Order: sequence, then structure tokens, then C-alpha cells
Amino acid sequence: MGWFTKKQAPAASVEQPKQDIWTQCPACKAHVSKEEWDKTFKVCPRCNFHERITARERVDLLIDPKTFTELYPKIKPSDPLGFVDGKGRYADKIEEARQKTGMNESVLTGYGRMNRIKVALAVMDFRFLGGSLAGSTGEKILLTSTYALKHRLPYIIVSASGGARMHEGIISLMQMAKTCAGIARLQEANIPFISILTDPTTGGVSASFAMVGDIHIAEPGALIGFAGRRVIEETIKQKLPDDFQKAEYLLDHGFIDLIVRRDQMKNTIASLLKYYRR
Amino acid sequence: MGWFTKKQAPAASVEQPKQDIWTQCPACKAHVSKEEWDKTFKVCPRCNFHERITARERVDLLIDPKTFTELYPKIKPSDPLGFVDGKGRYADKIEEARQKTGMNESVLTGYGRMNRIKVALAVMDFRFLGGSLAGSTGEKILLTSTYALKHRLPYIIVSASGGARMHEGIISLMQMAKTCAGIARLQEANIPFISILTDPTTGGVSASFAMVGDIHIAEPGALIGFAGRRVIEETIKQKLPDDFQKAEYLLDHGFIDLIVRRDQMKNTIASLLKYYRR
Amino acid sequence: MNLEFEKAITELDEKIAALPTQDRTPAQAADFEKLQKARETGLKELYSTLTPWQTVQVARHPERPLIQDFIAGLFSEFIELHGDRLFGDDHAIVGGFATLDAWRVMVIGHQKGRGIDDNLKFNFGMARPEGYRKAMRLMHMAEKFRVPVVCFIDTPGAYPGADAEERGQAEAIARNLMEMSALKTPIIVVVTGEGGSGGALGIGVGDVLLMLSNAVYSVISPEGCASILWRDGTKAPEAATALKITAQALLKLKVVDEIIAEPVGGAHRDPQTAIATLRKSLIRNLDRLTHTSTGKLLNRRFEKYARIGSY
Amino acid sequence: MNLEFEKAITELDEKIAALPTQDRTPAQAADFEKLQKARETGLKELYSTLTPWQTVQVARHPERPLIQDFIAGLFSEFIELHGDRLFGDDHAIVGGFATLDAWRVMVIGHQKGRGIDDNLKFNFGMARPEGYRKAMRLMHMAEKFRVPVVCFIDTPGAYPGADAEERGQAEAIARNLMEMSALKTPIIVVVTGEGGSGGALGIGVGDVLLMLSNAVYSVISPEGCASILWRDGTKAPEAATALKITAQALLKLKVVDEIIAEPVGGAHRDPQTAIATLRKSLIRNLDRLTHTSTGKLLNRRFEKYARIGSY
Ligand SMILES: [Zn+2]
Ligand SMILES: [Zn+2]
Repeated sequence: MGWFTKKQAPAASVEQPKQDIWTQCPACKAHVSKEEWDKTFKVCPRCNFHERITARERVDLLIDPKTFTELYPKIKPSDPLGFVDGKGRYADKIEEARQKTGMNESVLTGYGRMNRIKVALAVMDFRFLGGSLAGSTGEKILLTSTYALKHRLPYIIVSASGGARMHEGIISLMQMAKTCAGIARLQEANIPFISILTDPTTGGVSASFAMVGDIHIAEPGALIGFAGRRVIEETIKQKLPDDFQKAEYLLDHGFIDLIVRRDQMKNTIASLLKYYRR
Repeated sequence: MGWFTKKQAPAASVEQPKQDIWTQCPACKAHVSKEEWDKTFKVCPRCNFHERITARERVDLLIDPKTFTELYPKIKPSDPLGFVDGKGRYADKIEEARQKTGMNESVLTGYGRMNRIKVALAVMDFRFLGGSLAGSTGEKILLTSTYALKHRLPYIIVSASGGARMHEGIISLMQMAKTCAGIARLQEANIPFISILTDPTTGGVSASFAMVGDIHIAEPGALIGFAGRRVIEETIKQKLPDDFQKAEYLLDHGFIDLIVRRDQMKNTIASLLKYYRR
Repeated sequence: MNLEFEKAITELDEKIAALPTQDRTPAQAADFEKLQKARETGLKELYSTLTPWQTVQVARHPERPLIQDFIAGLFSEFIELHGDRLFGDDHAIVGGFATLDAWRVMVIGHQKGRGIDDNLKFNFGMARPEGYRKAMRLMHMAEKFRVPVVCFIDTPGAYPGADAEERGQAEAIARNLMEMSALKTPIIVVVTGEGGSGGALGIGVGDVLLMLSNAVYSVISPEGCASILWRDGTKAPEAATALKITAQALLKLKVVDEIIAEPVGGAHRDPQTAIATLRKSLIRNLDRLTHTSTGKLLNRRFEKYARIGSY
Repeated sequence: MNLEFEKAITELDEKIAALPTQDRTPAQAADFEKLQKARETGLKELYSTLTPWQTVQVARHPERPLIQDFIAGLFSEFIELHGDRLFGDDHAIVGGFATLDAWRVMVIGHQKGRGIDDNLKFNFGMARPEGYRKAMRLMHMAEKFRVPVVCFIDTPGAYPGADAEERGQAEAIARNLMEMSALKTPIIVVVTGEGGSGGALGIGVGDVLLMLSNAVYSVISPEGCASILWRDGTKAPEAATALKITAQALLKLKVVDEIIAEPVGGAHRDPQTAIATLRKSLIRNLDRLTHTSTGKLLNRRFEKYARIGSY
């Protein structure tokens, strides 16, 4: 609701004054007016393709207007290994990602209301180094679960991640355990945790908090899986079917409760939360 | 240990004075001397076939000499439906089974010591109407679990059963829930329950207490499964492999912890119980 | 669709159908009245004296309300949840959150279909291990969310397929029996059609067992029992009687707590009335059970089962 | 078998082998002495300055002690338990009760093989979901029996096969991370060889993390990292350095709590000594952890992970 109205007006007039009023669906190549593309929250009205959206857009989509309070905004990556690879310093990549996204890490955390129900929320942003799980990503996700525990709020995490952030080595790997330890405490306190899996939720994130929700909701067509398609194909010396590791495939195999269109996501989560008797 | 020595002397001299000293293995048809057959606890020294044994023999096999105290020996079937089928009255069948086995029900219950560790024990006897699960079978199994709970004793059940006793209709079916309710209380009190699955453990017994043990130990070659082979073959219109529903098959499929030869059964159980810190 | 034993009704239906639907003569109108009355009385009489085997036919009637109908008729909202988080999503068991008046509950039940496509999809209501494991997962969620569970039983039995055995049909059912007996939230079980053996009980352990008046619940199908104990499958009617599988018989045996009276001629002739009767009972029981402390609830549940087969 | 970077040692070995084994001349005997000494010194020097990539080679050495060796060397009794009670029995993870002096524990670990048959049977120590689920089942049993858990980590990673994905590799590992973090019994984790990413961590959450001095533990294999970040698989040595995967580096990062010093030349040259060193540490840690109350234990375990990546 909020985000596209907020964005739409300036987007059409100020930031992209000369641009075409049409956009093309990356999946079915249909031409869709930018207005409609925004109205449908970047979902193709023809083929139901769900384009990736930013963490801020997601918050606007899910949280009642003016009820979101960001938590831990200043936490940022620390480069614990002093990592340098063939293409340069990790520290520079962080800076680049911060410039590009206006975020300090790959996850946005806070609390707010969904159809008036108060929740704690963490939303990953794929634009920030592929939504990768770094020490400070894990830290923010854990701190938010601790916040949820303290205030007995349902916890919603929207995942969008390619997996661990290699540049932080073992520190990144350990965030899988760290975030799950936080979820375990909610579990013990009987506080619901709803995991929203969007495109993509893979690698270390799929094998940690994203897969231990009381309820798992995926967006249509989202890629969800642990091992990469290429690695698997090399291992089994076979081509994988197109639907492999898609949300629909995971639903069939028992790992997803619901596949929900983006425009129904907020209402669905809020409806589910009504079943939680505090 | 106990049972065959006790039995052997009179068996050879008094009860079967004219009989051959040889017996034939039902599986591999090998001729084995009765003395050896008894010495191996009715296990074929050639092909490892485990012949069914009686509940009393099982107690002698598992429990330290002179330490077994039977519990609830007087509980007997009650014919709750007044059941009569094409072949006669259930009441008559009960009487026949009692005469044949010297038991009042298909299960023998009590407590005793295994290599000095005190345990509560229930042992089914296939001779008593196919070891079927009747109201009073369930009652004895539940009462013994309550006894185990009260005295904080590990509970061992040795199953040997074709399943529910149809002649008791729904009363028989409900024993599946009733016995499992007893195991649930042990579970909550952190008291170990070890399920020993012997040939056969099928139908309602396989789908109740026999399958909710902390540890599942099967005898080699034992038939263990829920649906009958003929019913499955009719359903899927295919022949099943020979090893289907055998102990080894269940081990492969993750439902059995250990397959243990009869002569090692007592020591194995006792060894496992040493890991339980009261 | 009338059943075979309803031949007298079928004849009356034919006579009524032979009358003109409009512009009847006074004689025809009188005939119509008489025939209608006879049909009503006949149906009432027939259904007040159903044999157990006839009850089996009614319980299996293809038009009998299915869980889909109960969900649509009872609940203002239903959010289906899928999967066992282990292997698959079994369509033979359906489950999810639902709202009944002010009551929020977790609904779980066997799902049959109408027509061959649906029946194949739902495997005729015969669940595999992943169905029982999905059910248990949802029950644990109900426990966590502190909402009661309502289970609808309608299955010929657990699926007797090789794949189901391979993946632990026995283990899945057994685990449910154990965990349902200790689940820390109320469980109401309703047998709506066929209560088929362990496959029914696998989602059927609870605080109160309701049963529609023409439902059946048995340790084995009458056909199966006849072929084993009579060595003659055609003796199913005798077996049905001997097994005591009707709601009345099970109430007397104290296994069933309450019978939900179906309208005259069976729930398939008037599903709305059957559902309305069930609704009242559900609300009454929900009210009672949610006002019971968890400790008391679990003790009573334990005692309920401990009493069965204890004399 | 000497490794490639041990060329100097191999040359010395060849020279030693060229000497007669018996009836040496005094000159030959002196040579032998000298060569032996040179070899000892060389090995010591080599192993005191291993590069991370060389350490990877040692950690993957085909003669490096496997869990089978640790079990045989550490425990007076081992009773293997099988199966996840859901789908299968994964040989890539082994588990069971074991006795170490007076300590009774639950041992769980990745199982690799030696030789092609064994390696196929154990799938090169790459577990499927049923392996992780078996491990978790056994850990819950340890919790119930109130014995500590000791986990041995030695895997290139979780098995990246289509069947493993299909049955929920991600879910299985994730659940273990969550449940191990709250398991009410001490957990000691030992990285003995390769600690490969999520497949290692899936049985690697605990109260104390020990690591053999030539073991490695990494979020991704150096080869994988090189091909992604350097776009050049041959840059694995650089990646190995950048990733900080050695015991020393991980101790500094406070992920590893204690390093188990291997004998000169690596554990594969003298497994008994390596095992004896590990034994002492295990006993010390078992003693310490079993004297900690469960509440304190779990709080400390939580804090241990909460601190990693918190600055
Ligand atoms: Zn499109
Ligand atoms: Zn033989």
C-alpha cells in the first residue's frame, strides 16, 4: 500500500522524467505500464512473476503506515577477517553496497503493526551483497528476536539471500547457529515465528532461520534451496527439472505451508497471527 | 540361560521320551539336535532362523534367575462385545487359548532384573490368539507402564503379535491409544522405554507401543509392519520383495536401532540401560 | 442416489416422478400428498431401524458430506497449511486454522473426493505417513498457539501401499497416538463417515469423541473381518453386527461420548441440518474444554483411555 | 603417503630406504642417524610453518584418523544406533552410546571411508537429511538419558544431491541448529578433519569447540571460494589464506575454544598420540561441563554464539 504511492509520484516525474512509461516483465517479456507494475507491487499481471523488491518496499507492503520503528540501524559490517580477494577489499564492497542501498547491512530490522497486530520484523535486502548473511546480519536478526521475546511479539522474517557472506568466513557460518539460537528461545516461550521465503532464499539462510518457522510462506516462483543448481547437476551428472527448488516444488515436498501472492501477503500473515492466543 | 536348562532335562526324559533327538529348522530344513536347538535358544545354528518362543521362555532368557515377579496375572479377557463369528464364540476361543498356553492373556507382565538392573517388563506370547491386542492385553501393558513410572524403572516390552483382536472390536482398537498414553507418561518423566520387536510384530501393535520406543531392537528376520503383505500386493498390484517388512528392511529404512541375535539380547539391553542416568 | 436397501423409497420416488409437476388434477394432488407422506414415514421408519450393515452403506454414501462440506458449513474462515516438513504434503489429510463463531481452532481431517479425479488426488481418504506427520505438526502448532484441535475422521483406513510401509506408516500412527494423548490443548474428535481402524485413530485421540448417528467406527472393515473370521467375504453384514460399529453401540461401550443426530434419511439428504447440529455440539464442547485447566484436561484424557478395556 | 609439499621429506625417505636395513657399515649407520634426524627436524619445521592450503591437504590426508579410529581409540564400548525413524539410515553419519573411562556419552559424527567401497558406502562423509535427523534423534535420546553428547566433525559438506534437496537438506540442518542450541545436556564438538560449511555445523553446535591442530573449518571450500570470488579455481591457496580456516586463526577469532595439538608430522603419522591428547581434553571438558547446571550451561551456550559477530 504505502510504498508505491509514496514512490510512484516522484518516480514518474522527478527521478526518471524522460523514461518510458512502460516496463517489460523479465519473465514473460510482456509490456506493462510502470503504473500498473507499481500498483501490483512489482508482480506481473500477466504471468504472476514476482520481481525482487527492496527491504523498505517490503516494510511498506507489510506494515501499517507510520507504525514502523527501525531497530539497530547503525549496526554495520566489521570485516572480521580483513578479507581481500582477487577483485579487491571486502571493506570497499561494503562501502559500495551501503552507497547503492542506503542500508548499513543486508537486513532491515524493527517493529510495527500488521493490520494493527504488533510484530517484530526483519527483512533482508538482496541488493546488499546478495542479501548475504554476515556477522552483523546475524546480530541484527538475533537482537530482533530478543526484542520479540522481551515484548512477546510474533516475529516475522522475510528472507532474500544467496547464503553466507564468504568474506566473513567462519563468522558468517556461525550466524546460522546464532540466529537459530534466537528462534529456539522464541520457540521455548511459545512465541510464533513466521518465515517468509522470497526469491531467492538459498544456501546458509535456507539452512537456518528461514526453515525453522512455525509457518513458512513463500512467494510464487521463489527459488528456495540449500545447494546450488550447478553444484547439484555436477554431483548427480543430470539436468534438473525447471521447477526444482521453486516454491511450488517445496510445497509439494512438504516444506512450505502456503504460497501467497504479494498483494495477499500482509492480510494472510495478519489472519494467521489472529490464531495466536497470547 | 535359565529357561532351557530348566526345561531341557524333563523335556528329554519325561515329556517326550520316545521322540527323536533331532529337530528340523523350519527355515533351512537343516537337522539340528534338540539339545543344540535349545542351547541356542531356538535359533538355527546354520541359518540364524529365530523360532518363536513363549513369553515364559523369553522371561527366562532376559531376566536374572529368580528375580522375576509377575504382575496382574489374573487379568483375563472379558468378551466386551459378546462376540460370535462363523466358527463359534469368542469366549470359547479364550478358554481354548488359556488351556493351551497356561496364560490368562496374550501378554505376561512383571518386573525383575537384567544383569542386576531392575526393569519393568511386558512380554507378548504369540500362542495366545496370535498375540493379539485385546482390552486386557492393553490393560496389563498400561498398568505395567504405570508401575514403571511409579518406581522409575526402565520399561521393556517384547512384542509378538498379529495385531488387534477383532473379537473385541473397537475396544481392541482403543488399546493402541491406551498403551501409547502410558508410554507418553514415561516419556514425560524421562524414563526409558525399550521396544523389542520379535516375529511377528504387525498391525495394531506395530502402530502403537512397539514403534514409540526410545530404542527399537529387533530379532533377525522378524516380520514387522502395519499392513499385511497380501493387502499391499492387492493394492499396488505388484509382488513385494522377499525382504519386505523384515527386520533388516526396517533397519535400512530407519525404524530399527539394532538387530540383535537372541543370545546377545539380554546383554545388549542391559548395556544400553547402563547409559541411563537416573 | 438411493441405496439398495431403500428400494421402497425408490419406488415411491418413481411414482412421485410419474406425476405431473404442474397443473395436477385434484386426484393427482391428493396422490402426491399421500406419496410424499408415505415417503417421509417410510424414510423415518427405515432409518430408525437401520441394520449395522445398512449403516455402513449410509456412512459410505457418495453424497455424504465430506470434510470440505463441514469446513465450508461450519467455519467463517479456513487457512489451509501444508506439508510435514519432512517428505511431502499428503492430500488425504487436510489441516489448517479455522474460525467457528468466536472460536479459533486447528482443523484436521481425512479428505475424500467426489468423482474419480478428486478421489485419486485424495487417495480415497487413505493417508500415508506424511499425512499423519503433517497432522501432528499442525497439532503441535495448535498447542503452541493455544487453540483447540478439531479432528474429522472419515477414512477406510491408512493407505496399505508399499511406499507407505517403507516410510513408516506404523511409526507415524504410533507417534501420533502417543503425542496426541499428551497434547496440551483440547482435542475434539468427530467421526463423520467411515472410521477405519488405525488410519482413523491416527488422528482420533482426544478429549471427547463425537459421532454422527450414521457413521461407523471399527477395528477392521466388516468385509475384512468376514473374510478372516467367517472365511467368507459375503458375511460382511454378520460381521458388521458382531463388531458393534454403530454410534449407538459405541456409545453403550463408552467409547463414543456423544451422538450427533442426523436428519431423517441421513446427512447426505440434508447436510445443512447435520452441520448445524454438529456446530451446536462443537461450541458446547469447546466452551467446556477450554474452561478446563490443562492439567485436568490431560488427566481426564488419560483416564478416558485407561478406562477402555479395564473391567 | 607423503603429500606434495612434503617433497623434502620424501627425498629423505628415499635416501633412508636406499640404505640397507641390516648389517650397515659404520658410515651407513651414521648416514642413517643423520638422515633420520634431518627428517625429524624437517618435519617439525615443515609442520610448524604450514600454510593454510597445506593444512587443508593434511586435513584431507587419506590416512588421517577417521571417526572409526577415534571411536576405537577413545572408547571401551560403543553401541551403534541406527535410523532417523522417518526415512532411512544414513551411513555418512554414525552415532551411538559410548564409554570413555567412567564417562558415558552419546557419540555422533561424520563417517568417511578408506578405499572406494567404503567411501561410496559412507558417501565420502557427505550426509543427507536422514543423517542429520538421525543425529538429532540420538541427541534427544542423550538429553533424556542425561548423558553428554560428543560430536566429531569431518565432512567436505552436506551432500549436494537432488534427493537430499528434495527431502529437505536445508530444513534438516536448520532444525538441528535450533534444537542443538537448546539441548539440555552438554555438547562437545571436535573438528577432527574437514569442517565443511553447513554440513559440518549441522552437528556442530555445542558448549565447547575443540579442533585438531591440522584440521580446517570453513564456510566454503577454498576451491569453491576461489572459483566464485577469484573466478579461478587454482586460486584455492589464496582463498584458503583469506578465509582464515586453520585452528590457530579460528582460536583467534574466538570460534574455537581449544586446539588439540597433533604430533609432529600430523595425526596421520601417529594417530595414537593424537587420540591420547584428545582424550585428555575430552575428560577435562566432560568433567567441567557435567558439573555445570543445565540453566547455566544453556545460557553460556547461547552467549557463546551470540558473541560471534557481535562487536
Ligand atoms: Zn510476466
Ligand atoms: Zn536354519
